[in-house]
Amino acid sequence: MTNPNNATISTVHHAEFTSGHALQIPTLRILQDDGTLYEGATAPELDKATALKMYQTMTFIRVLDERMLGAQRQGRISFYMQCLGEEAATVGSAAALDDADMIMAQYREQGALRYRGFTLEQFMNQLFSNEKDLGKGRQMPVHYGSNAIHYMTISSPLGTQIPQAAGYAYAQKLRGLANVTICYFGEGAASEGDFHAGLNMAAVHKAPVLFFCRNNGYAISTPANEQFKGDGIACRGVGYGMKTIRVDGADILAVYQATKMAREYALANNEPVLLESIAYRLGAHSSSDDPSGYRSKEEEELWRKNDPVARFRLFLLQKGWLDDDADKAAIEQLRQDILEALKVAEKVAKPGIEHLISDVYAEPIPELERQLAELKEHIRKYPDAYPITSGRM
Amino acid sequence: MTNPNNATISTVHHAEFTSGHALQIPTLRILQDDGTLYEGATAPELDKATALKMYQTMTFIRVLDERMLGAQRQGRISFYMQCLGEEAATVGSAAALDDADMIMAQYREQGALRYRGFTLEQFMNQLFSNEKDLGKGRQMPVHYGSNAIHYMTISSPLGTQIPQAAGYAYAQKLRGLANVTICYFGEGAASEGDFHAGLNMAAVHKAPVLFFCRNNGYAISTPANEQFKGDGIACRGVGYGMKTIRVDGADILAVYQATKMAREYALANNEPVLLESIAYRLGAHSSSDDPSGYRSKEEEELWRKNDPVARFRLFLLQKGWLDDDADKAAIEQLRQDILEALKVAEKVAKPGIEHLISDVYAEPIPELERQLAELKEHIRKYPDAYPITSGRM
Amino acid sequence: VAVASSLPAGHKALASPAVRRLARELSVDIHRVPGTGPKGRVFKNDVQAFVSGTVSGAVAAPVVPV
Amino acid sequence: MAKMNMLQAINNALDLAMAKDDGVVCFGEDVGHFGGVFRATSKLQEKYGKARCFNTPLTEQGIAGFANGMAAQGMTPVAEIQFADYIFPAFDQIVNETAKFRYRSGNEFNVGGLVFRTPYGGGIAGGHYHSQSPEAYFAHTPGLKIVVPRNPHQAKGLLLASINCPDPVIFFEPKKLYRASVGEVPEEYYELPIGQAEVMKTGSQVTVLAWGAQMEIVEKAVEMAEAIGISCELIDLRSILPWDVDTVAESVKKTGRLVINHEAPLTGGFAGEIAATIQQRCFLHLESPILRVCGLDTPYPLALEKEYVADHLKTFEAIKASVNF
Amino acid sequence: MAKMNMLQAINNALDLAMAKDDGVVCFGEDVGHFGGVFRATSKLQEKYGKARCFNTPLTEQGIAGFANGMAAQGMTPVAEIQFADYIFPAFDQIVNETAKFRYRSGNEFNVGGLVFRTPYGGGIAGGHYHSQSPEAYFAHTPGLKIVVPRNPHQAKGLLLASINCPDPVIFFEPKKLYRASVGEVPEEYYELPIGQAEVMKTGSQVTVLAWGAQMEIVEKAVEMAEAIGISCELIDLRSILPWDVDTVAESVKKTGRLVINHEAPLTGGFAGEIAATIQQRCFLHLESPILRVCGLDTPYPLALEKEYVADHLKTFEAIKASVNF
Ligand SMILES: Cc1ncc(C[n+]2csc(CCOP(=O)(O)OP(=O)(O)O)c2C)c(N)n1
Ligand SMILES: Cc1ncc(C[n+]2csc(CCOP(=O)(O)OP(=O)(O)O)c2C)c(N)n1
Ligand SMILES: [Mg+2]
Ligand SMILES: [Mg+2]
Ligand SMILES: [Mg+2]
Repeated sequence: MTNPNNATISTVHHAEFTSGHALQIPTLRILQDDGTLYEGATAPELDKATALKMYQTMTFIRVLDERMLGAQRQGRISFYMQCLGEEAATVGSAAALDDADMIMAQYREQGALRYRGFTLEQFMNQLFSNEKDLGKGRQMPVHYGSNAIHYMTISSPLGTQIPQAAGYAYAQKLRGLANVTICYFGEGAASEGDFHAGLNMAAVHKAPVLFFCRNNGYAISTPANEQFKGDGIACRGVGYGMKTIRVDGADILAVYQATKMAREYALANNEPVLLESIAYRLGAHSSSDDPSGYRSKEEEELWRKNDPVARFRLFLLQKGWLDDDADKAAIEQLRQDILEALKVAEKVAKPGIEHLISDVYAEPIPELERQLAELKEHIRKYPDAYPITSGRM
Repeated sequence: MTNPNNATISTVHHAEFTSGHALQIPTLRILQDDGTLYEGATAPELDKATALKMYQTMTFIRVLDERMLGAQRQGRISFYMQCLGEEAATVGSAAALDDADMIMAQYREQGALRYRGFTLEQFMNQLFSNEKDLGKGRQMPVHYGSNAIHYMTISSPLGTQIPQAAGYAYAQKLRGLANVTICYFGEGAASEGDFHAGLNMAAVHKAPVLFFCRNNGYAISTPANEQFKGDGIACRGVGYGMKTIRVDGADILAVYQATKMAREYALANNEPVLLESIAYRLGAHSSSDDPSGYRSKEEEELWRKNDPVARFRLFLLQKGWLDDDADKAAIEQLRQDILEALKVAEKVAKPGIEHLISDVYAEPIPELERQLAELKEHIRKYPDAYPITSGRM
Repeated sequence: VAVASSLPAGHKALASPAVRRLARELSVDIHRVPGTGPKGRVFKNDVQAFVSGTVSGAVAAPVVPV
Repeated sequence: MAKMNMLQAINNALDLAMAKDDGVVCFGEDVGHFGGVFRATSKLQEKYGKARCFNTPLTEQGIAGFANGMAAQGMTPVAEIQFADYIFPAFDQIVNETAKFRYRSGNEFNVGGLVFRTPYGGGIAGGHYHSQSPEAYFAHTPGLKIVVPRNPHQAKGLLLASINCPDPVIFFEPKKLYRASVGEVPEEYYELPIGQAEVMKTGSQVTVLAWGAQMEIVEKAVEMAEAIGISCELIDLRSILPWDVDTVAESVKKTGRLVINHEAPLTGGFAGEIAATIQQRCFLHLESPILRVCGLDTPYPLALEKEYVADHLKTFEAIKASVNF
Repeated sequence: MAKMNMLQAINNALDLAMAKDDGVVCFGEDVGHFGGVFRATSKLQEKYGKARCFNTPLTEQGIAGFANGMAAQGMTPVAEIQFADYIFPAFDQIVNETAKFRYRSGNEFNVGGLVFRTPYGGGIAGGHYHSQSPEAYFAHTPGLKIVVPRNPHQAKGLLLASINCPDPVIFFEPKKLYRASVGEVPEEYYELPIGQAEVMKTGSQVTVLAWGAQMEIVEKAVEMAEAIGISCELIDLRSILPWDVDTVAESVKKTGRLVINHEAPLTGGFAGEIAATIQQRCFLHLESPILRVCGLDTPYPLALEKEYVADHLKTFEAIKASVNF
């Protein structure tokens, strides 16, 4: 490509379309449903400790999701989102990273967050938006974030983190850090203009980002075939001149392998890589959603068999790295722990009234000080109407 | 593609990237610089009248551009944009359309506009934003538009017409019209989020749009290789599952042929097609720009040889459809006509003061009526300060 | 009732626009009206009192129409 | 007449509009088969087909651009933005394109048929990305009309008028009231006027002005004020752009006082425009400063929503302060 | 001291900021080698390398998103939006992301280092897509700071303060003055305060308030008013968010009158916010209604720009009307 148009210069003299499906990208699969490897596949190098950490992270999330969806049903938290069916995608990719790599997630990546070490208490404090929440109780449940573990606080507007990841990774490169940024998003969010902007800018400015698309078949009720007409999301990589790989997102070994390879490449070459995880959003979109309005139980059942946790469990059992009984006991213990932590967190006070105006700016501007003073005066007049704050002023 | 993820289901067991340049799209070329066809190429069917209309449109634009840039230099108009080097791209594509197909252009497509029959007077009235301008003198020079000839009024914000074209074409389809929409944009504008949105929506909703990207190597000073890293713009078609074709944009036969084929396909299948024209923006970006600050004279000289008008002229001469002397005389006449028309248009009055508030809404809202009345009163107080309107109120 | 004297020229009244309107209607220069409110705020009563002559010098200052 | 909640009234309006005119097309994220995440477009795909009621890809700028294009062709797109908080990616298409389409072309083209429907506002524990009231962001944009209904009856009549309007309209739906607000709604087609405020209750001492979901709240405050002997005139603005200056000014000329309430943050909110205009129009009638009761100048909070919002108590206090000034 | 025009002052500020701190990075469309279409970033790529001063692809939402990401990492991006008219595709990234970054994370992350520079305003025969003054669109957004300089000296000091500010700043540059405004500018590093208005001239009868390119225009009007014996106090607001209520209120308490001028259309413009606040703060001091002299409620026109704009004559008339009310 040496012409100013930055395009191929080969010539044809007969008009013919390039097909919209000229490029078909295969899916990397390593681990089978029964816990054995595909013929011809080799497992990535993975020591026992890491493998177990990956597994335990998956089960943690599985149990947490189950419990917290229950808590939502009981009215104890206002909202919840599971990652059922996509545990391998988020845990497997996170495990392939360095702890100081930045994670910019969409909202369904609690697997990556937990892998980084977000504690049960931290989960609970966020979910109950209490005063111990790192985010000061400002966002809806599941909008986690932690500077200490390099997990960017979730922002609900979809796709916005994609160009941000390009900028973040570019800054990492400029700083001379040996770290990449991973940016997760759904196949729905990949329709946003920010997707286009982010991938293109990362490619042009050579930013070491791993764009990790979780194609899980649905964006709320919208099926992927009403979301795009191309071959998944992976086929877009070529549009940005970007190396791309597609993996079975329910196969933690494939995800781990691909992400590791992508990270190495990105870091060595200061280039972004596009990864597409093919999995299925087994649960509802969120606690506010009921999928029976838009997809069949049969479809769900079919995919329920494709369980990423069960698959990896079988692998570990066969390898002798996991003990069946001990695992079952650990999961039971986890259930207890979560229940305990939940009971503690829901009793922790809400953030103080000063946090209504803090963090809008580095320091409150005068108008905000004025508004807070006025508000406090008002609350003093009607203490009963503002029970959460009136007692603590 | 039968899985819910709407993606290829073939499998590999060994991790390997798909290259960012896995897809390389060749360029359709039919007409050589010397006016003969490439070996193995066949000229599209084109009757003499059409061929001459195409040629005359190109020369018209060439002369108009030259004259009006001059007029801008003399301070007679405030701004101008040439399409030097891209006449074949815009004229060749317009010639392949039906007169009732909608044209949604960026701003450098005066070739298509003229081909549709925009008159010299109409050009001039717009350029002088006088009261005869169809656009009521509201936009900068070159922001043409005409409902009668199905040429959507230009909007300066880049890329905005791309999703609009998808919607327009979708409406054409719903209305049962046998027409398509053609949407022109630069390789620079193709970086906007609206590009992504527009192409994806057109593909998903099966709208008969021809997305015609004029890749001319530059977006103002930004060269294409700082604009994207993929293989031109054409390689993005596969990302949208869209048929795509790349043409030599200085070769009017190739452009005509490709557009004709694309139009037929789009109409027959209710599908969008992506076309990429590879040419070179021979002039400055606009009258406000001086390219010597960002590219070499040598590069420009190299491309100046690649003249789309000269090339087609030779073809027509060789075919015996054009008479050298008559053509030269016609061009001389055109110069005169333009000068005359310019002199007329610059003397036409500016739009009346009522047009300050008309067309903001279908009918002026009360607040606008109030503001206009107040303004008129003010002007009556200071007639000398508002000479354009005070005498005509 | 103590009779206050009208305020010197150059003093600026504290008054709501509605009170200012009343003063205008009664051809009173509001700035000369002593106010009984906090910080000397002029109320409608003050304007009326001013006009009804309970304030010395009140009638001395008719406002000339402009 | 039938009892409907606001969603049913909106759904009914869309149904009537689609039945009446082939050119009316509804789309947006999850709007098709599923009927929208709030179910405002429920059953419309079933009834009018996939071509006229459909899901779009997840791109608000695309939705708005697509709508602009359809409307330019002469159709009547009714596009849904799933939450008003997510209308900002479409800001350029709306503010630079929709609003200027007719003007810039000298009326060669227009997008007059277009309606953007979008649920706005707080009170649903949604935090700052599911609670915003962005009407003021658009109110600075000549070429747009902006409408906010307060109940099902208003919603239906105003939505039908918006769809029938020759200018593009942003129709903000108070999502807090979607199911909570229930009322009698005529089953047949009817329109309510755009650009006209409604005096809901006359009074003599203070004018209280709001719109949308806040109407319920200010009504409560007005009740409290009346109970202690303050006579209030209550106005629902209904249209933000154009807004009904005459009705408000007439009221304030009578009462001499004005309290404006809105959900959005104070600074730059639309109450500022109203206060600025009314202090000029009614200057000599003002007995006390125009007061604004609004959200704080922060993003919409999650944990302390009660404290943040422009509630009935704050409004009641403002009414008292206005009258006792 | 050196004579500089506004572009030179801005270029000089960027140069000093980049020299002082490695973390300062300038980018935007055509910003690199070419130095920007107005040449504000001239020579910076040469001096600091392509990594710290570069062209971006043509995507404002991408530029803003990229800037957010860099700033979140701790760097100090100074991103240029080529024309303020083209800032709207970045609206979501700015209003939903930049502005809420610190708040939503409970201060775990912030984009405090970020500056968006963008040329705004009319008077250059640019029509409605090269003349807009969109400050009010952003002023409704807690979390942002908004600054508008009136001359080269102010531009340099305010830009350096913006770059050094721990909050994200939108820096609107009056492009009409880029080359037209020339003045003495200190060559060394200095900052001027954000959030503080400047009283440029004291007076007793009426306060006249504006910002940016309008300062020249209102100065002219003030001269005319003084010539007929009206004593004016002239204030440059300088910061739109936060704005300096105290300075303005103090002035209006003294003069009893206020005339506000801005380029943007009247309805929903920032003058509304100022008038609303000041009528409340200074209620009992007001001798006449606060007047707003603004653009008409239409897109910025091309052909009849003179008639449209908030010029010195309209301002002069408003000053007279204010004093003679
Ligand atoms: C800009 C924006 N538009 C709309 C929404 C509402 N919304 C939240 S999640 C969602 C679907 C996302 O689907 P996808 O990206 O595929 O992620 P998944 O939920 O499948 O993990 C939508 C439409 C939003 N949060 N942001
Ligand atoms: C949204 C937007 N951003 C920036 C601009 C300023 N601008 C006008 S033309 C141009 C370059 C366009 O390049 P390209 O799309 O390649 O078209 P070409 O000029 O080469 O025909 C730019 C940046 C604009 N008009 N709109
Ligand atoms: Mg999904
Ligand atoms: Mg456009
Ligand atoms: Mg170009």
